[in-house]
Amino acid sequence: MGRLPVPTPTDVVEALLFASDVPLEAERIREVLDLGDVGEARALVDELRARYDASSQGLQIVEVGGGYRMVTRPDVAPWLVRLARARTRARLSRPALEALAIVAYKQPVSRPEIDAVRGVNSDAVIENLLERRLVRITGRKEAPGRPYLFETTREFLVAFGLRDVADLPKVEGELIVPELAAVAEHGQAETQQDPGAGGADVTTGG
Amino acid sequence: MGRLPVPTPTDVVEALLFASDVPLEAERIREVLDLGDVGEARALVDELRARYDASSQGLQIVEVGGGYRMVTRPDVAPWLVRLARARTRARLSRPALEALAIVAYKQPVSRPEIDAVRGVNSDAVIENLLERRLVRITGRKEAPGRPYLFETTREFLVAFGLRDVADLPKVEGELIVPELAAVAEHGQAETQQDPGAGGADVTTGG
Amino acid sequence: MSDESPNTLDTSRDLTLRVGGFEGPFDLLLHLCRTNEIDLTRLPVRTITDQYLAHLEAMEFRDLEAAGAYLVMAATLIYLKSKLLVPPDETQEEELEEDGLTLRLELEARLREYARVKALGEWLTQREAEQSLVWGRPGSTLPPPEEVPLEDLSVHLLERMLKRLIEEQTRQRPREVEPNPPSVVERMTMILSVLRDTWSLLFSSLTSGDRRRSEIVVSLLAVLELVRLGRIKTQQTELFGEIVIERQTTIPNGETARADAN
Repeated sequence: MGRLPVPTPTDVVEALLFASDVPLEAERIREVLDLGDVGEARALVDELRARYDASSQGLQIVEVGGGYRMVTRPDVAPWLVRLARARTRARLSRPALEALAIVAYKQPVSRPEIDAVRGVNSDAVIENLLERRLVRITGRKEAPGRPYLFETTREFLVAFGLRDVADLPKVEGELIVPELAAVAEHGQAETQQDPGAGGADVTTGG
Repeated sequence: MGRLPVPTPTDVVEALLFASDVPLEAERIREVLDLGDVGEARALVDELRARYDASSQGLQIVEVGGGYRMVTRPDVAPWLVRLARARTRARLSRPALEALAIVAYKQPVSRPEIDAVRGVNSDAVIENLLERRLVRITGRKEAPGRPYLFETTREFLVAFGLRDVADLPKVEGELIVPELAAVAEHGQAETQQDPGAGGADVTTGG
Repeated sequence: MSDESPNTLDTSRDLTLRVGGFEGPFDLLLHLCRTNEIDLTRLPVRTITDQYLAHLEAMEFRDLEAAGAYLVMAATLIYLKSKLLVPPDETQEEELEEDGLTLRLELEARLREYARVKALGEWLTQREAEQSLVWGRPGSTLPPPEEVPLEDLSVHLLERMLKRLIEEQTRQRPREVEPNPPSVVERMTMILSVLRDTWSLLFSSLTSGDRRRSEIVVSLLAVLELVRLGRIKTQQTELFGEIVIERQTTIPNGETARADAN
């Protein structure tokens, strides 16, 4: 077997993305590869992405949570569901999504404020969101009672396929839902045949 | 962005290997893809392997433990180590060092006592020290709430190049650990042989 | 909506099929508005109150707390309705006296806010579904953190830390770690400040997360004092049930806006 040539920077980026369980920032790639600037790192990722788009219908590179990730393409989801019957992930309940929506667009926001918007007590759902690491405590509000303030996490961005919170629909006045630009880019996942409660992999690693 | 064609069986195998956390047996691949026999599954893997050997120096398909796995190539290992290093903060924060100093000089010591000396809540930093295995839980203090007691570990000695905690530099003056309400005993608290709190990897939670 | 006959009670009966499917009083209210194609900036108090109450009658509640939230809204609506001026003849829009107007504006604003949150929640649901079709690697294959050696450790760092701690101790009295339980006055201020943002809150939310008896006692004293001063009202629909705290609607002239969140 002939010895393979030294890996190219693109190959290294491929391995880094594969091995990392959290989104990999361009800056990290720059650092690890000793590149001159972040632009070079982005260019390498783009090159790799083009290679995957050309040769693989199984995997893709997406930009999410402030970094890059290697993930499966939606088209192969049905087979993965068959593979991973056990690894299904419970979807969030409607109240939890509602509370999450409030945190997402008003962050940082305190529990009394969340309660006020929803008109009901949100203790249990916030507990749930904390457990799933979709939100976290970011401090205390300088208000009487000093309630905790919550904000969304990187896990949240990953779980919902967002590059950053700016990808969220604008909510001034009426809710303006962007033309799901991000979705289109990340591989248009029409929720075709719903393969049950398929599990997005948002394991926290460790 | 044009819609991609339906994934080929090789693409599906690629995604399966990528998403699986255990080696994937040929039989399992046959089952998931509804193939006629295991030979077909093997042929698909071989095809995929050839594709990776031709186009990627970052990843490869290997046969291990009675199944197939997608792994990084040995040649890229140095960069993975650099990534791991870059990702974990290779330095202890000041609060962490402060807490560690208290544990080092006053062990065994409980979290409320560390809090009392530092004047702030030390949950997070202790969590960090536990993760790093620089401290461990050695028992519970016979005081209200029966808080865990912490001591330094062998890894601590190695990391700081000490043979023994007695090798710690002598410091003039005495650090006073404030008396907790109704502490049962003065000075050295009796270290309970609590079966539940034996290991270093018992986290304090929270 | 103004030419809608106010007598829509019987049609609202048909809506009760979703009983229990609401996430709270705002959800129900929004549902009623949507079903009746009501403009969220011009809430017809009479119609909406009647429909809301009709719905409420048909609902079953799992727990008192949930019921409490719905009842507070009911109370608000009834209050609003009582503030309607001259019995409106069929052709005219209802008019509210000043108090009521303020309250209605606030209600509308909060309803619109809830509508936005709900829309965002639905958007998130869709994203969640899309993302469930995508898998990442099941875990990191990088060396675990504890195997990454720490840099720059030296015992001198520990020594310096300890010296500083000792110096600090000699310079000052031992510091308080746990804050004292808040005073009654503090708690009163807090309640009033929360009630500036919302018109009601549950007693349990004052103490939730902290079940220390002193907290509860202080909160209770604060509530009692505020009731005595006529700043708030309380309701307890059942013995040992949830206490609902509402502000007294004697709003000093025209102070309507919610205090800014930050």
